[in-house]
Amino acid sequence: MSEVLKVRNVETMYGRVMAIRGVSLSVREGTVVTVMGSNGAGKTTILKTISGALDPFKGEITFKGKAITGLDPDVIARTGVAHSPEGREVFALLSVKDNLMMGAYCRKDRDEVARDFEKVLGWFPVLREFLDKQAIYLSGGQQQMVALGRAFMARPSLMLLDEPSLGLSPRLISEIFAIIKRINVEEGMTMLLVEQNASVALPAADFGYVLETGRIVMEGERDVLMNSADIREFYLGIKADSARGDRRWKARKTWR
Amino acid sequence: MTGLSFADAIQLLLVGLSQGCLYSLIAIGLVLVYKATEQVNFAQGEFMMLGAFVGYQFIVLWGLPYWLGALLTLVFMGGFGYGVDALVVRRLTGQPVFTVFILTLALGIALRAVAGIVWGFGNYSLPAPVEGNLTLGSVIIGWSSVLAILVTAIVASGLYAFFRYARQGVAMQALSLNQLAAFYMGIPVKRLTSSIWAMSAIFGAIAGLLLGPVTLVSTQMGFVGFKAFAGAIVGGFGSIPGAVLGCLLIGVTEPFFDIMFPTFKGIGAYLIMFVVLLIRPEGLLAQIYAKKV
Amino acid sequence: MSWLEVENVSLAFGGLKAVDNLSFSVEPGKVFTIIGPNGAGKSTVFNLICRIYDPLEGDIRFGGESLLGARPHEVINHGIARTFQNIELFEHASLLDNLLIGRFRHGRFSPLSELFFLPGQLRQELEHRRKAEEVIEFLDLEGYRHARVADLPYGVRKKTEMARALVASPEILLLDEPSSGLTTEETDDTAFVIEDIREDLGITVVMIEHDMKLVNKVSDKVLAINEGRFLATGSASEVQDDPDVQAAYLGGEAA
Amino acid sequence: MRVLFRKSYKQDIRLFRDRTQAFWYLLFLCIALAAPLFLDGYFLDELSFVYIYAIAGLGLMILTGFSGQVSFGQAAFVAIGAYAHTILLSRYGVPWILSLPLAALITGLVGLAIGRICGRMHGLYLAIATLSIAIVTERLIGGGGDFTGGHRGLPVPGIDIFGIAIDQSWKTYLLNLALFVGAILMTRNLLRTRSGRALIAIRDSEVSARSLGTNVAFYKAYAFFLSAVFAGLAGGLLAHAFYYITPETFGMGESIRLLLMIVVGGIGTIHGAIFGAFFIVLLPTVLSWVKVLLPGAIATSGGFDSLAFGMILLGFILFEPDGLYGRWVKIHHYFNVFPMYKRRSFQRQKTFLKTERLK
Amino acid sequence: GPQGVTEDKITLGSYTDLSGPLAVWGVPEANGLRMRVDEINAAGGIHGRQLEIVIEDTQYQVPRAIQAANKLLRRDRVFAMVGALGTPMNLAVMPQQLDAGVPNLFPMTAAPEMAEPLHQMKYAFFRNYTEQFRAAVAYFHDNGGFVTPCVSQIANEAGESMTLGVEQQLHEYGMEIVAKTEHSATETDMVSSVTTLKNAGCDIVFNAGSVKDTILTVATSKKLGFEPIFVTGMVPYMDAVAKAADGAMEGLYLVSPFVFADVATSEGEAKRILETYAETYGTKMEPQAQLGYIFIDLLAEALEAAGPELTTEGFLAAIEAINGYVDPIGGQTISFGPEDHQGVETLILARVENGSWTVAARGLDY
Ligand SMILES: Nc1ncnc2c1ncn2[C@@H]1O[C@H](COP(=O)(O)OP(=O)(O)OP(=O)(O)O)[C@@H](O)[C@H]1O
Ligand SMILES: Nc1ncnc2c1ncn2[C@@H]1O[C@H](COP(=O)(O)OP(=O)(O)OP(=O)(O)O)[C@@H](O)[C@H]1O
Ligand SMILES: [Mg+2]
Ligand SMILES: [Mg+2]
Repeated sequence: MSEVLKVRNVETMYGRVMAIRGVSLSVREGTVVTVMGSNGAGKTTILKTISGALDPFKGEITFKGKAITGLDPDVIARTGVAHSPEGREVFALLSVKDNLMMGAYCRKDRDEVARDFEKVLGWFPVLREFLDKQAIYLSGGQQQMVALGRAFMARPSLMLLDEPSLGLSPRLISEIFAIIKRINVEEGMTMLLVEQNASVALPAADFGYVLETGRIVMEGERDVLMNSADIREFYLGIKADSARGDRRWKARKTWR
Repeated sequence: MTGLSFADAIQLLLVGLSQGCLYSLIAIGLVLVYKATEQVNFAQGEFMMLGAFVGYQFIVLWGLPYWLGALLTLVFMGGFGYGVDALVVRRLTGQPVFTVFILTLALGIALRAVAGIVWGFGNYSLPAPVEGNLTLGSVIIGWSSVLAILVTAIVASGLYAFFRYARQGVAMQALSLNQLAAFYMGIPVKRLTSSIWAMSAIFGAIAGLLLGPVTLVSTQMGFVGFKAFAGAIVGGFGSIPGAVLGCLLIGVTEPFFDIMFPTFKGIGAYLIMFVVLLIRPEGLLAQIYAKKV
Repeated sequence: MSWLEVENVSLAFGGLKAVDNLSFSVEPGKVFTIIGPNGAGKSTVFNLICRIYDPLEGDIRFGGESLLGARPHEVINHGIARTFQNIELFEHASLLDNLLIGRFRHGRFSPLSELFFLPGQLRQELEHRRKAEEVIEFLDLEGYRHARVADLPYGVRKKTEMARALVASPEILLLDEPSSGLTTEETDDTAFVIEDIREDLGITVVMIEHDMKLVNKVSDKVLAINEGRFLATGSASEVQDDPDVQAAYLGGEAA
Repeated sequence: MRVLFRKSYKQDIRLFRDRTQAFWYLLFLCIALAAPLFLDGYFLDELSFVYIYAIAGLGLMILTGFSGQVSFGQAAFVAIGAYAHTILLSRYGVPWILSLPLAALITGLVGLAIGRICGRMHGLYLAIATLSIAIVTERLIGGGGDFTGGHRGLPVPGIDIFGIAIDQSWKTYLLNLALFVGAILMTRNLLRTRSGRALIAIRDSEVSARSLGTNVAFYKAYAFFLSAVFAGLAGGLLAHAFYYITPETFGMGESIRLLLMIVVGGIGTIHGAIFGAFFIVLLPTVLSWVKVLLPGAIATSGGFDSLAFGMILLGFILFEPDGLYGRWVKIHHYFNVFPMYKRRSFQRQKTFLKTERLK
Repeated sequence: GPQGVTEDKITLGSYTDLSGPLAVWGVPEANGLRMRVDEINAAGGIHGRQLEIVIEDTQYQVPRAIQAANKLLRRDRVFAMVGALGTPMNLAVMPQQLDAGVPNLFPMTAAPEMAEPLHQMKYAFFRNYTEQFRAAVAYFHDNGGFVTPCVSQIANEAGESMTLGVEQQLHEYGMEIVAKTEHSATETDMVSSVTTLKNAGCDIVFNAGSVKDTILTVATSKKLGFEPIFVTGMVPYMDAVAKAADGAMEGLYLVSPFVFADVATSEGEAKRILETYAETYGTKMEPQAQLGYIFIDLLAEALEAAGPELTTEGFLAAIEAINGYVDPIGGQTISFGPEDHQGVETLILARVENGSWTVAARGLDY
C-alpha cells in the first residue's frame, strides 16, 4: 500500500517554544494510524502543522506525493484533508444543518452530499431534532458529534481526528470508534487519529506512534504496541491498579 | 414652537425616510464587512467620500455620460475595496478585530488626505442621477431621494437573501464565526473576505453618488458615516435588516427632534441611539448571544 | 459543614426540557458524581446551581439557605466554586495571575489602599501568592507558572481551571468533566487529586464525568440522569448495573 | 544573556523585578528631572504635552487596555476636567491645589455614571455609545451660555500654588512630570492588586470572572471612574497648556488621537500609554522638521501632514501590531541574547479568530 | 534687534489648516501668502532683507496649533505671526505669543477678540462677524425693511458672534429675532430647520453659517417654495457656493469685509495678480488666496515704512500709521490708528447673479 501522507522531521515553533522537534511519520493508504502521548506532547501541534494551521519551521510534508508544506489550510483542505479539530470549533451561531453543510462546501455533487448528510444523522440521531438549533447551544458531546460529522461531510481522502472521544459518553465512544472503523473499511478513508483514550483508540488502529515532549519515542503495528509493557501501563492503564503504589513517582513521570 | 401642519409632518417623514436610506446604504457597507469578517471598517465614510470624488472625476472632470461614469465609479471602487483588503487588511488576519478597527481609523485619515491632495480640499458639485422633484400636493421630494429609497430597498433585501440562502453567504458568516474551522472546511477565506470588502466599497460609492449632489463633494463628507454607525448600532450591528431599521428610525425621528429643539440640530441621532441602547444594550435585533458554558 | 440540596428543579430552553423535575442532595465531605448521556442536562444542573440560569420551578439550597436569592457573583461567597466543560480561563493572563484572580473572594474592595499600595497590600499579596503556590505544587503545575494560559495544551488548561477553583478555598467544588482530554495515566492522577481534595482539604466534590474508571475509583455516590430526568442513584456499581443506565449511557461495554 | 532568578515572591510583586531594572528606571527619572538644565523652553513644553497626554493615555489604557472597554469618548472626559477646573478657578476662585483634584473627582463621578449606564454594552456598542457621548458633550458645552462661555470658550487663569506662580516652562514641566509619575505609580499599583486583576478577568471572560465573585457591572463602572479621573486630571493640566479652552478643542479628533495613541504605544501595557504619548505628540514636530528637507512642492502641498500621519500609523499597525512597546521588547531581547538573536523567536505563528459575538 | 530679523532676512510665521476641515480656507491662503512673499523677494526684498515665511499645519486642532506656535515662536523665532487661521487657535496661542512680544497680524478669522481689547500687538484685518451682521441688518432695514427677521446659525463660535450682531442691531430698532435654528457643520439635510423658519413666517433669514450648510439651507428653502431674503456672512464667499445646486443660489446676499475679485471683471494690477496666481498654482485664485496675498502686501507696506533699522516698536508704529491703503485686488480701503486696530473700514454687499458673486453695494456700515 502506498503512503498517502509523509511527514519528514518536522519542527514547529510557537514563538520561542519548540513544540515538536523533528517528527517523522507516515500514513499508508486506507489505514487508521493513531498518535498517543501525554499532555503537551505535541499531538495537536502535529495535526495542525499537517493541515496548514501552523507553519513548520523545518521539515516537509507530502500528501499524495505533492508537497503541502506551509500552504494555506483551505488549499490543503481542498486537496482532500479534513480536520476535526481539538475543542470542537463548531460554527457557534450557525444552525447544526449549516454546520454540517459547510463541511461539504467544496463539493459539487448535491445528491451525494444529501446522502452523506443522512448518513451522519444516522450515526448521531440526536442531532436530527436539533438541526435548526445554533450549534453553540448544543451540549459538549453534541457539539463533538457535529464536529465529526462536519469533517466527514467533506468526503476527504485523509481525515485528521483530534481527540474525537472528548466529552462523549462511554456508549457513544464505543459507537464512534465502530463508526470510524466502518468509514475506514467501507469508504476506504484513511485516518490519522490523536487520542488520549488509547484503550479504545489503539485497538481501532492499524499502526501507532507514541509522542513524548515533541519527539516520537516509539512506533509500531497495533499488536506490537498492545503488548509493549510501557504502553500497557501508561496508555492503556492495564494492571495500573497493582503498579500504583507510590503515585508521586508516577506524577513525576510525565515531567521527564 | 410654531405648530406643525399635517403636510409638514408628511414632508419631514419623507425627508427622514430618504435620509434614513442614505444612512442605510453606508450602514449596509459597514454591517456587510462585520457580518462576514467581524471586522469594523471605520473608513466606510471615507469609502463613500472617495466614491463621490471618483464619480466627480469621471462625470464632471472627464465629462463622461452620467450612468457610464457612475458604472465606472462602482467598478473602480469595487477594485479599490478588494485591494484594500488584499494589500492592507489581510496582513492583520488573526489579529484582534480591534486592531483592524484602529487600522481603518488610520486608513480614513490617509484617504481624506489623499483625496485632498488629488482633488483639492474645496467643495465640488456633482450632478444628481435624476433631476427634478416629485410633488404630491404641498409635499415635495426630490426624485433622487426616491431613487435612494428604491436602491436601498433592493440592496438590503438582496443582501438579506444572499446571507440567508447563498452558499457563499453562509460561508462568509462561518468564517466570521471561526476562521480556523472555516479554513479546515476548505472555504477560500481570503478571497471571500476581499470580495466582501469590494462589495462594501461599492455600496459606499453608491451612497457617495447619491449624497454628493445633496451636500457638495468634499474631503469632509465622510463624517455622515457616524450617523450611519449610530443607525447600524440601533438596529443591532451585524444584521442587515437591523441596519436599515435603525437608520430609518434615526432618519425619521431626527427631523422631528430638530423641530422640537431647533437649536440642537445634529445631536438627535445620537440621543436616540443612546436611549435605544439603554433599553436594549445590543440594539433592536441583537446580534450578541449568551455564551453556553 | 453544609449540604447542597437540589429540590425538584426544572428548566426548559424553548420547547426542550433540559432539566425536568430533578432532585438530589450532596452530603458533606463526599464525592458526588453525575453521569448521563450527552445532552442529559448535567452541565445545565451546574449552571443552575451557579445561578447562570433561573430554574422554572424548584429550589436549590446550600447549608439550608436558598441560593435562588444570590446573584451569580455571590454564589462563590457561599463557598461554591466550579470548573467549566469548555474551558473558561483568562486567556491573556499568566497561569499564576489566573490563580491570583481565583483568590478574589478573599479580599475587600479598598481603592485607596490599592492605588497607593499601603503596607497592608503587600502582606495580602504575599498571602494570596503563598496559597496559589500551594495549589500549583498540589497539581504539579510548576512548569507552567508564568506561561500564558492561551498557550497551554488542553490537559494543562483543564488542570489550571481546577487550580483556579481550588485557590478560592471553597467548601464545595463542582467539576465538569475533569478528566476529559487527559491520558489514562493522567486520569489516574486526577483520581488521586480528587481524593486528596476531599481528604486533605476537606472539600466536598460534585463532578460530572464520562470516564467510568475514574467514577468507580472516587465517587461515594453516583446520580445518573437522562433527558434531564432522574434515572438512578446509589453507589457506582449499583448505578452501573441499572439496566436503564446500561441502555441509555454505557451501551454494551460497562467498564 | 541575563537570566532572572526569582528568589522570593516579593520579586513578582515589587515595583521592580530586580536591581538592574530599578537602576534603569531611576536613571530615566533623574534625567527627566534634570531636563530643565539642558533643554530650552521649546522642548520642555513639548515634553509637558507628552506627560499630560500620557496621563490621559493611562486613563484610557485602564479602561480599554485592561478592562477591555473601548471608549471613543475620552476627549469628553478631558473636556469636562478642563472646564470644571477652569470654572472652579476663575468663577469660584477655588485655590488651584484644590481645584485640580476636585475637577478630577467631578470628571470621575461623571465617568462613574456613564460607566454604570453603559455597563451592559459591549465592544463596538460601547465604542459608539461613548462616541455619541463625546459629540453630545461638545455640543452641550457649546450651548452652555455664559456658564461655559459657549462656543467662544473661556480663558484659563495661570497656575498658582500657595502663592508660587507656575508661569515658566521649566516650572510647568516639573509640575506635569510629578503628576505624570504619580499617575504611572497609581496605574502600576492598580495592576498588582485585586481590583486590577478583576478588570483583566472581566476583559478575558465575564462568565468565569462572575463565578469567582467579581461583580462585573461594578468593576466596569470602576474602570470608567478611574479612567475619567485620569482624563479629568489631564484635562485640568491641558487647560493651562492651552491658555484658552473651547468645546471644539476636545472634539472627536482628540478622542481618536487618544485611542490611536495607546494602540501605537502598545495596548494593554503601561509602557504603551507612555510610548504612545511620545509618538503622538512629537510626530507633528518631527514632521515639520522633515518637511524642510523635502522639495517645496510636496512639503507645501496641503494634506501632507495628515497623509504622513495616516501612513505612519498604517505602517505601525501593519508591521508592529504590538505597538512601540512590542518593538521595544524585541530590541531589548536582541541585546539580551546578543549575539545569538534569532529572528524566528519572534516570528508570529498563524493565529485564527473566533467570534466575539458571544458574551 | 527683535527676534526673526537678521541683516538679510526677516522670518514671518503662520499656522493654518492645510489638511483638516478648513483646509478649503487654509490651502489657498498659504499659497497667497507665499506668492506675495516670492514676488517681494524676487524684487530684492525690503531694505535689503529677504522675507521668509514658515507655515505650519494645525489641521484645525488647538493642540496642534499650540505645538505649531511653540515651534514658530521658539525654534524659528519668527518676527511676526500673520494670517493665522481659526478663532480657537488664535485665542489659545495669543497669550504666550504676545508675552513673547511677537505681533499677531491679520488673523484669518473675524472674531472680535482679534482686535479687542486693544493691544499694541494685535491687528485685525476684517471687521468682525458681529459688525458684519450689524451692518447687514442695518442695510436691509434701511433698504426695503423686514418684519420677521430670523437666524439660522451654525453651532460654533463664528455663528455665535454673527447671531450676536443680529441681536444687537435688531435691538436698535426695538426688534427681536423671531425664530432661530442651530445646526452642526456636518448636517446633510436642512428640511427640519427650514420648516421651522418657514412656519415662523420669516421674511429675512440671516444665515450665520458656513459653506455647505448655507447651500443646503438656501437650496432646501427654494425646493419647499420658501423664498425669504437670505443674507449670509463672509465665510461662504466662494465660487462653489455661487454655482451650487444649479441656480438655487440666485439672489443670495452676503456681507463681507473684502471683495472677491474675478479675472473677468478686473483689470490692471489686480488682473495681473489673478492671472499669475492661476499660472503658478493651476487654479483660479480663490478669495482666501487673495486675502493671503493682501495680508503680506499690507505687512510689506509697514515694513517699508518702518525703515532699515527694523524694531518691533517701529514696525507697529508703521502699521498704526497706515491710512487709506487700497488693496491691490478688491480695492477695499484699509486704515489703522492708535485707537483703531481693525483694518477694513466699510463692508460690501455681494449677491449671486447668474452663477457668480457680484458686488451689489459698497460702504456698508451701521
Ligand atoms: N499557542 C502556543 N504558544 C506557545 N506554546 C504552545 C502553544 N500551543 C501549544 N504550545 C506548547 O506546545 C506543546 C504541545 O502542545 P499541544 O497542544 O500540541 O499538546 P497536545 O499533545 O495536543 O496536548 P493535549 O493532549 O493536552 O491536547 C505544549 O508544551 C504547549 O505548551
Ligand atoms: N443555553 C442553551 N440554550 C438552548 N439549549 C441549551 C442551552 N444549554 C443547554 N441546552 C440544551 O440542553 C440540553 C442539556 O445540555 P447540557 O450541556 O446540560 O448537557 P450535558 O449533560 O452537559 O451533556 P455533555 O455531557 O455532552 O456536556 C442539551 O440538549 C442542550 O442542547
Ligand atoms: Mg491536543
Ligand atoms: Mg456538559
